[in-house]
Order: sequence, then structure tokens, then C-alpha cells
Amino acid sequence: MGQGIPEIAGKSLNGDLQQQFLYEMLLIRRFEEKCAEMYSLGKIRGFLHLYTGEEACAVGAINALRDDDKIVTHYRDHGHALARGIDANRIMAELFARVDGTNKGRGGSMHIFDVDSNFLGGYAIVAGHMPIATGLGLAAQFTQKDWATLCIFGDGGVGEGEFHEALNLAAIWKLPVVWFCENNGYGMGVPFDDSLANDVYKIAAAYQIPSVRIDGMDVLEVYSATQLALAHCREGNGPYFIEALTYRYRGHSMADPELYRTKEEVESFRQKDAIQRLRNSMMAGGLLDESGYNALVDRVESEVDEAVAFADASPEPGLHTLYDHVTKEREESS
Amino acid sequence: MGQGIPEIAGKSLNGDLQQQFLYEMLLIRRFEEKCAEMYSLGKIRGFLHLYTGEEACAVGAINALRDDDKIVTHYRDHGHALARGIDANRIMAELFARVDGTNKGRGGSMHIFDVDSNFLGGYAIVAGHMPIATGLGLAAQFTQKDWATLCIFGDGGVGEGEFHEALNLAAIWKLPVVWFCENNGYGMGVPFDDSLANDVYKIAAAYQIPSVRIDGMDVLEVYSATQLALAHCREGNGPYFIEALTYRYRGHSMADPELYRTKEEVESFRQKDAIQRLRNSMMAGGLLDESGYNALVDRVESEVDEAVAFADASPEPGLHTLYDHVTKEREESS
Amino acid sequence: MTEMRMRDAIRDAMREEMLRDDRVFLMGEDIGAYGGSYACTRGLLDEFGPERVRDTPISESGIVGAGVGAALAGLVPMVEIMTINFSLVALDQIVNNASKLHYMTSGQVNVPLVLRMASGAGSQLGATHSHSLEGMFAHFPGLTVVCPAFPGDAKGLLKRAFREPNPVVFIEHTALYGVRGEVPEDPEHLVEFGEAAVLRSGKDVTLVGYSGSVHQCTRAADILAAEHGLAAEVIDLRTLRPLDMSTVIKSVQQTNRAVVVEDDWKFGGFAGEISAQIMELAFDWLDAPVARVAGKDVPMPYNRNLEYAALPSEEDVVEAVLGML
Amino acid sequence: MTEMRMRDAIRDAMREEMLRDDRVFLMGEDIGAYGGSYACTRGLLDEFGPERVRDTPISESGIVGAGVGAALAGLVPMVEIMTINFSLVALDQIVNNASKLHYMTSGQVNVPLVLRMASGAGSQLGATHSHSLEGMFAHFPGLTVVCPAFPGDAKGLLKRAFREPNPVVFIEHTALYGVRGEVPEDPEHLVEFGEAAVLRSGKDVTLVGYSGSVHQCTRAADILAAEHGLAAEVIDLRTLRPLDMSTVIKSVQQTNRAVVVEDDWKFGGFAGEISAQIMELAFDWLDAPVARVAGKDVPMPYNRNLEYAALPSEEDVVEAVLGML
Ligand SMILES: Cc1ncc(C[n+]2csc(CCOP(=O)(O)OP(=O)(O)O)c2C)c(N)n1
Ligand SMILES: Cc1ncc(C[n+]2csc(CCOP(=O)(O)OP(=O)(O)O)c2C)c(N)n1
Ligand SMILES: [Mg+2]
Ligand SMILES: [Mg+2]
Repeated sequence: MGQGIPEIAGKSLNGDLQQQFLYEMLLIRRFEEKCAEMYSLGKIRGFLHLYTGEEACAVGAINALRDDDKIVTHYRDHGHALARGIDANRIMAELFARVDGTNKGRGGSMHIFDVDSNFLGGYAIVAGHMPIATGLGLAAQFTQKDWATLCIFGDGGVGEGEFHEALNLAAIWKLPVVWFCENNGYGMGVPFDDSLANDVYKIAAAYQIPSVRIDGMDVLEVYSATQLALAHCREGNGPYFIEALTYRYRGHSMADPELYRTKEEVESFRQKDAIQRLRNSMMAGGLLDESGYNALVDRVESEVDEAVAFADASPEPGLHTLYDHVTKEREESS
Repeated sequence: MGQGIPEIAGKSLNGDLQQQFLYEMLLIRRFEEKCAEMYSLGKIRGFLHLYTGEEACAVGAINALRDDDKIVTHYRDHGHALARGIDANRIMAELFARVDGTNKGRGGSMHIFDVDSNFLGGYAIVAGHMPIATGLGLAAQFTQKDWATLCIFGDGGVGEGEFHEALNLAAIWKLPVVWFCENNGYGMGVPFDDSLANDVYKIAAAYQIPSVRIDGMDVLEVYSATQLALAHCREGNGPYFIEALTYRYRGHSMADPELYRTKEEVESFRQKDAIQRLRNSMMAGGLLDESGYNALVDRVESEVDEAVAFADASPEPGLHTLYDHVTKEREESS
Repeated sequence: MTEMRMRDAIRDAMREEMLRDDRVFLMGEDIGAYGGSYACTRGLLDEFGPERVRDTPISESGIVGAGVGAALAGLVPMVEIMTINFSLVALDQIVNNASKLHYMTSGQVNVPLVLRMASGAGSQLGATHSHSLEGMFAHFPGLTVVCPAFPGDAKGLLKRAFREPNPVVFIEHTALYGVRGEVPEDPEHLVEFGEAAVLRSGKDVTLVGYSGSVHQCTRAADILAAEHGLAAEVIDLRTLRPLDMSTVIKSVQQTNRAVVVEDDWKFGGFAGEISAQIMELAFDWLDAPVARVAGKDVPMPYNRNLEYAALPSEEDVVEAVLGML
Repeated sequence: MTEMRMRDAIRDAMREEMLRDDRVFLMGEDIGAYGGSYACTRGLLDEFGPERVRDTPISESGIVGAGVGAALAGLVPMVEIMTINFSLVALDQIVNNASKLHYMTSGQVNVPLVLRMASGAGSQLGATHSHSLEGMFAHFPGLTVVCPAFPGDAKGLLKRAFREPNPVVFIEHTALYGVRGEVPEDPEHLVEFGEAAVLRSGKDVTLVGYSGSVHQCTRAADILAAEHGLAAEVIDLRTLRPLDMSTVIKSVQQTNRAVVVEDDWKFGGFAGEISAQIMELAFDWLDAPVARVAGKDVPMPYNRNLEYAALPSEEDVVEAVLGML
């Protein structure tokens, strides 16, 4: 358990929830592996940033949310979208740039958006979405609602000035925003230790925001830390900051030659794999057996295959749509 | 004495130096008052931000520098320029927009620049000069010189993202920069307490930069704090941060209706006036008498009058110079 | 109609829209207790309170981004960027978030955000504080760029901006805040975007301006009439995006000559767009190349004479017209 | 002459200038261990060490400003902004500090700073990662804007940039990094700024491009020659500021027709400047209005077909030429 998070002693999460977490993490893992395949087939194009290794962050944090809570995140966003329950078919169709994609093929991997599930987007300018989270928090406060905003970003984002501005505004105005830093140790190839003058959660604490560092490869810890954070926000106490230590198994994007780290380092993190950890502990606790696990694996396998089939069958957007939605037409009523 | 600054016990600054400080503070005070007059006569135009009340910051900090140290500062810069020893005549001529001005009438009040004294400018975009200070520090380190850079900015500048970026870079690269925050309690009309989630010096400390808060209306304290900071930098220990608490007696600029503070508040700070404090303590210590003080007052009076006469006599730049210095010609040798 | 100054017309627009729609709120540096650095929000803090008239720290990128976020959540924020000079630190938010979200999401969301900013030179504020970047903003698809020249238009256009579902960059020339003009009282009087105003008819030449330069055009038209017996048609574009070229082209088809006037630097400025479009759309009507009268391509000097020389004047417009006859 | 790819020519230019002048150093995100996101700095960290090839945090504004500071202190920094899309968060440093200090100080200091950035669309990177903002930079006095189309020019221009006493924005089209071409070996071979290259002579129409669009021009010229028997003169501007209009005008005076091609959005883009200047300087020679072939005025869609439709193609250029005959 990370610094500062009260133990949820004895309160073991119920088996159904753990089962759900395991399923979602497996789904993300398989989905991402399939994306890599589809990328090499040229079905997915542009920049593709995969999330394998970090599944516990998305699944733990996003499951703690209510439906009316908002999410904004960075470009490494498939895992977040899946954890939010957005149909894998529609995400894959977006990556295939098809009309049935979340963004009708306009956005691509870095910009998944689904307003119906309050998934208010993946953003591709590092830290550029952090002030948006502040504004969402402001809107909740202004309208006196108790929904919160989860803002997910990478350790690299902490170098940007907008990190500072967004946190400071949220702090002085006491806005209900959970800042969630996925610290996977690198911003592209630059090790985190060379990028920031202090630990992330300590920098955040300087804004007088309650701030914790947690094990981002333990989905149960992520879940309970986020629950605490959300409770803090909903009670009107202002923002909360979580730094989750995690690791990405693959390169930064599909173009990464990975010159900056060793195979051994990657292997050492695979030893702590979040999926295996949850699986093992569930088995040890009698919440799962081999066949149950295999059923989950089969289920995600077929869901991901279906997503590919769905995406492949979906048509490309017509050229006549090029000028649609540059601006919205004004409705006379408004 | 501020938190964290070792007392310089017994090491009372010698009388000559104190005399110099008193003279410089009086010069700044008189210069600024004259600027206000000249502004109402229309001799000075544009934005004019006066420094009265804050003299101890400029005089204490800048006197601690060596000639080869660099200074960058914000737009409230006359005091800094005078404390650096730039001829009052040339500063006034700049404010009058004349050819004998520091910038030949091109820059104006907010952009005083004098490369010969390593006064590398007043900058008018809040916090925009902070990364420049980082770069100067980088140059010193790169060339293995032991000069330092003094970067002066206001409390309002702390709200900008560039504060964060500049400090972080200086900290991770251990650059010889003294960050000097003139906290006069307001960024224009917004009270500092409403602007930042924590004390300035505590935010700075989060970057693992040694950081102190001092009484910015005590010139001796400012001087010795800056000396310590510079020694720290020159020894290769990286940056140092000083937050000096001070107050501006006048409005933010000549256009300020001052709706946001009371006359009583201003009066209460005038009670702590840095000039009076130094004067009184010097008199108490036998370093100054009434006639000595009056001689200083007369001296600055005539210097400031001379500056006005000089500025008034200086010609305006010719229209044919409009296109000069847009870009520098390349010398074939370089 | 009441006569009032531009700054008061702007304040009235905000006030009326806040009364009409409680999703509207204002935020910016010194818009509250200070009353706005150009006094456009004076009195609004007292009337609406600090939730709806929010003073912010000096964090342009943060507050513009916060405006985008609040707009996504259904509010109608007005973010005041004290001057256009400080918009550069917030440009990424404006371009990569505000202007693109509607398109990137295929219409799932839109960003009803009003960004007000003061622009222009002429008060000896020096190089960093004298930008005219209307044209830069007009280059970005998804943005609406409004630049009124008169109090009545300022009010009608700003009220229209609050009802626009897309981000609007509303740019006010500092030299015009004190200008007086007739302002309609009807709180439903809006001025539509993309409709230029023909301020004066004439057969000899078309003068095209926006914001401050409209006034150079009208003064030049006076001189042309009085001293040279020439009738200039004067067009105030009012919005740069959408741009009403049909009014311009109709005019040029009558006059066969056009001068485009703007404060911004000439090289790579927006006048080039207008000039190129006039050529593209009215080539056969042109008796002379379209002329551009614009700022000199130098950072703005502080000295008054130099600044005057760097800015376009009515004399420059007159000279351009005489040069094309 | 050696044949090499653009990215290698760029690396060689940096390497040679670092060997020549020990005041030159490089900094940027992932230029060290990663080798540069477009591999332009690969190997340089090993050769020159981390002081001269400095990896930075993701702080564009901070590192550009640090470049300005280091330049003021007499060094010659090259700051790599990974792509032009991220230059927006650093624009204030570029505009208000780098471009203006020489002027504001009346020549007391100058800022020998090279800013390299990758630009352009065409790889389905979506709306936030597909900007072509060369023209935006060219608008600011004090900046030099370089946009090579060939490896040889890239090397000669980049080496020239390191010897320039003013800030240079050096923009590399991502689609060109892999393009091969002849590159002079002489380490003193520089390409001067403000000198356009006439790539091909022709009497029927002048095609003007820069960076990626030069290649659309040459391909269009091929089609025009092969399929329509038309001889197009192709001009590669090479630098947008300074801009070599005299080469363009000389050509238009022969061909009487011109098409300006750029990737950037058409509305308010730099092609408008060129088009307007051609009209201003060669009005009597023009047999048809200057045409602009440019990007469609939409944020860039991810979908490949839509992206292709949004970008100018050689077919569009051919069509524009045929339309003006
Ligand atoms: C403003 C900006 N600068 C640079 C980039 C290029 N870039 C994309 S991702 C990335 C690294 C981000 O690292 P981090 O925030 O740690 O996220 P991670 O990729 O590790 O999940 C960089 C430099 C960008 N997209 N935006
Ligand atoms: C980026 C930017 N935003 C806003 C302004 C307008 N402005 C000028 S000074 C100022 C207040 C700065 O306050 P502070 O830093 O505390 O300095 P002080 O004036 O108190 O010395 C503001 C908001 C500016 N110049 N630059
Ligand atoms: Mg990371
Ligand atoms: Mg202050």
C-alpha cells in the first residue's frame, strides 16, 4: 500500500468485482496485442501507443467512478476507453478509421471520445487536457453537482507548464478533480528520473493537494485509492492526486526502437504483472480456478476477434463528410 | 530574519556599504516619483509600473552580484536598472523615448536593457523571462564559468506554467540561477493569497531547490540572503530561491484605479518603509547623521533633475531608423 | 438607441447575456475587483458575485483550457485574455482543443466558449504589447473571429457570440474602447456573423477594413472626397471568419479598385487573403492590383514617431488610392 | 556529392557544425538516447556527449526560452521541437523573446538560435498532429523561416542557419525525411537564405511551392508535360522569410500564369501572401488570376481517404493549371 493511503483492512473486495477487474484487464491486454497485429497489417495507422503492462491503472481507477463522473485522458487511451465500458467494436472501428468508430473515423487512436459514457476524450498534446479537467471541475462546482472528473496523464506530462496551472487552479478553487498520474518511468525514451526535480506526488503535494503514490500494478490498490480520492472530492474538499507507479511493456509507440532501456528491465516488470498477480491471489483465495480463468481468456479472445470483424465490416466515411462538423450550426432556440 | 537563512551574526555590514544602499534606495524612490510627474506631463508614455516601496529588493539583491553576473527581470524594472548602476540619465532618456536611452528609445519602461552591465532586460510577458534565466544558467555551466544569473519576478508570475518549467529545468540540471520573487502581495489587483495554493517559497522547495522567505523591506537581509544564494550557486550546487515579502506603494501602473485595496493597508506598509528603517538604524549606530542624510537627499534630487534635463535634451530617433535591427547582418567571419 | 462608449456596450452585452442565461459566466485576470484592465467588466462582480465573475491567477493557458472544459460540461464561459499579446501562451488550448473538438468527435460535443481579448497598437506599449493578431486566429478552422469597429456592432456581435455553439475569438481594439456610438437597446438585437457592413457607398474605389482600420478607411474616404473629389466605398468586415467576400466582390465590381487596410504586419497578414480572394473572384473587374496598406514589418518600437510610422494611417490609404488611378 | 536521405543530410549538417564550432549544442525531447523521434540526431549523443546533445523534459516553452538565454550568453543552441504541433505551447518564447530582442535593444544583443521542427500531414496522425504552420512563423518580423524540399538544400540551409545571427525556424516535412538526393560533401557548402531555386524551366505556367508541396509541383509538371504538352516552370522557395519574390516575378513575367501550392489551410495561409505579391508586382503580366492550391479548411481527419482529400495533390495542381488556360 502506498504512502498515505489508509489500509482498507479486511474489506476485501468481493469476488464478482475482482472477476470483473480480471476480465477487463485481460480484455485490454488482448485488445492491445491485436492492435499491434492490425498495425503491422496496415489496418491501423497513424501513431499507436499501446497500454500493455498498465492495465491495472485504467481498470482500478475507472471502476471506482460513477456513471456521471467525467474522464479525460492522454493519447494512450484504449485501456481507459475499454475500462469505461465503451464497446470494443466501436474502439476498434475507430482505429480502423471507420464510420462505426467512436469518432466515426475522424479521431484515431489518440482521440477516442464517447460523450454518452462521459468519456471526454483522449488528448494528444502532452498535458493539454489538464486545464480541461480543471474546467470540468469548475462546471461541477458551478452547477452544484457532485460528479467528479478523473484526469489521467503520464509522468512526462508533469514537465509541462499546464500541469502547474491546472493543479494550482483546481487547488485554489477546491475543484472536484482526481489527478491520476500513470508514472510508467519514461516519457518516450527519457527516464522519469531525469525529467523532474522531485517525485511527482511530492510536487503535487506542494499545492496542498492530498497526494499519494501507489502501486499502479495492483488493481485493488488502485481501485481503493481512487475511491478514497473520489469521496474526498465529492465532499467538497477539492482535488486529490494519485501517482501510480506502473510500466509499459511495449515501446512508446509502434515506431520506438527502444534504445533507451534493456530487455532485463522490461522482464523485471513483467514479473510483477498485474493480471498474473490478481489471477494468483484470486486463485489462492478460492475466487477463481483454472477453468474459470480460461473461460475469461476465451471470452476476451472472441470479443477482440469480433471487434476486428466488426471494424473490418464497417464502411469508411464518405468523402462528402469532409466538411461536416467544422462548426456546429446554431439552433435558433438557444 | 527569514526562515532558513543563517544569521550573519556580528558581521554588520560596513558603513560605506550601508551608505551606498541608502543612496541607491533614495535614488530609486526619487527617480520613480519623478517618473510619475513626467508621465502626467506626457513625457513618458505607454505602461509605467513604479517601484516605490520595493527599493530594498533591488538594492539588496543586486549589490550582492558580481559584475559578470547576469540579471533578467520583469517590467517593473527601473529600480533594478538603477541598482545595477546604469546611468539614470540613460534610463530616463529611454522612458522619454530618446536616442540616448538604454535602448535608443525603442524599448520603453518595460524593456530596459544594458548589455554592458549584464543587465539582460526587463521583460513584459509575465514569467516569460524565467526560461531565459534557465538558459543563461545553462550557458554558465556549459562554458564552466562561475557567474550566476539573478532572475527577478513578481508573485503573479508564479501562476504561469513557465515558472514551473524554468524552475524544474534549473533544478534537474543544477544551474546557477538565483530565483528572486518580489512578492508585493498583488498581481495587478488580485491578492496573492487568492492566486497560489501555497506559499511561493514552499512551491519552489518542492523542486528540491533551497528556498527561503525573507523580509523584502529590509535591505540588509535581502543583501545577505542573496549573498548566500550566490555562494550556493557558484559552488555548483544548483539554483536557489528567495521569496522577498514587499509592497508597492503606488498602483500597479499609472492606470490603476486601486479599487482592490484600502488606504489603511498602504499606510501600514509605509510604516515599515525600507529607507526609513535603514536611515534610522544607521543613525542609531552612528553611521549617519542628519546632515549626511540631507546631503544624500540633495544628491539624488539633483541627479534625478539632471536625468530629466538629459533626457529632454536628447533627440528622438530618426524615422530612417525604423527598419534598423529587425535582423542582424551576418558577418562573413562567423 | 442610446449613445455609449464601446467599453460600455461590451459590458452591457455581457450583463444582458448573464441575465438571460444562467449558464453564462466570466473569468479572467482582474475582471473582478479591479473591474477589468480596460474597465469592460466594471460593476459585474457586485451584480453577479464571484462565481459568475471569477478573478483568476495569471495562467492564460490554464483558464482558457478551463473554459473549454466548462463549455464541454454545458456552461457558456467567457474567458477574458487581458490582451491578445498574452494569447500566445494559450494558443495551444485555443487551436488544439477549442477549435478542433467538434470536428474530431464528429459532432459529439461542441465548445461554446467566448474568448475576449484587447488588441492593437498606438499607445506606445512597445514590441511585446502591440500585437494585432486577428488574422492569425482567422487561419484556424473551427474558430469564429469577430472584430467590431463600433459600439453598436460590438454589442450585437458579442451577444451573438454568447449564443454561438462554437468558440468565438472576440477581439477589441484598445484604441476604440472610448469611441462613442449608437447602440440598440433591444436585448434581442444581435448582429450576425459573416455579414460585412457597407459604411459608405462610392464608385471610385473600395476600402476594406476591420476593427481599428475601419476608422482609417472612413477618414481616408473623407479626405478623398474633400481633397480629391473621389467617392470611396467603405466596407467594415466585422468578422474575419466567417468572411463576407460577396459584399466585397459586389463592391469591387462597381469600383474596379480596392485597398485592404489592417494594423497587423503586412507580410503574411490577413490582408493578403482578402487581396488574393479579390483577384480570384473579380480578376476581370480589376483596373489595378489590389493594394494593401498595413503595419510595417518591424517589431513595434516604443518611440511615438517610430510607432506612428510603423502603423498604417489614413494618409497611407489615400496615397494607395491615388497610386492606383 | 553523395546520395543520402534527408534525415541523414540534416544529421550531417548538425554534426559538421558541432565539429566546427564548440559553441553549438543541441537540446530537445528524446534527441539523445532515443536518437530523435525522426532519427535525425542518431549517434550524436555518443559522439558529443550529454552536454552537447541534451535530452530535456517535455517543456517546450522552457527549452525554447532556455535556448534564447543560452544564445544571449554567446552560445549557438539548436532546440528541437519534436513537431511543429508542439510549437504552439512555445510560441510566446519564439515571438516575444527570440524574434524581438535584437530590435527592442536596438542591436545590443542578437539571438543565434536554431529551432528545428518536423511538420506536415499525410501519415494519419489526426487533427492535433498534422499542422503545417510555416506561414504562421513567416509572419513574425525577426524570424527567418526555412523549409527545404531536398536533402542537399536541407544540409546547406541548416549549416547556414547555424551561422545566422538571428533566430531561424527550420521546418522539416515529415514526409521528406526518407527522400534521397545528392548532397555536397564540402563542409563549407552553404545555401543562402532568400534564394529560391528554379527546379525546372517552362513557359506556360509558374508553379510555386515550398517544403513538401515542391514535390507536388514537380509531379504536376510531369503530368502537364506528358499529358497536356504544357511546360511548367517550378520554383522551390526554400525560405519563406526572407522570401525571394524576384525569382517568382521573373518567371511569371515569362509564363503569365502562376499557381501557388502549400499544405497548410488555404484560408489565411501564406499562399495568399505570395498570390497578393504576384498581383502587386506583375499585374500587367497576368493572363489569369493567380491560383492557390492548398489544404482544405478543416481540422485534419484521421481517416486516410478524408486526409487525402484534405491535402493538396498533384492532380489538384494540374486541374488548377488547366482551369486558367
Ligand atoms: C506538447 C507535446 N510535446 C511533445 C509531444 C510528443 N510526445 C508524445 S507522447 C510523449 C511522451 C509522454 O510521456 P508520458 O506523459 O510519460 O506518457 P507515456 O507515453 O509514458 O504514457 C511525447 C514527448 C506531445 N504529444 N505533446
Ligand atoms: C502572460 C501575461 N499575462 C498578463 C499580463 C498582464 N500583466 C502585467 S503585470 C501583471 C501582474 C503581475 O503581477 P506580479 O507578477 O505580482 O508583479 P507586480 O506587478 O506585482 O510587480 C499582469 C497580469 C502580462 N503582462 N503577461
Ligand atoms: Mg510515461
Ligand atoms: Mg505582485
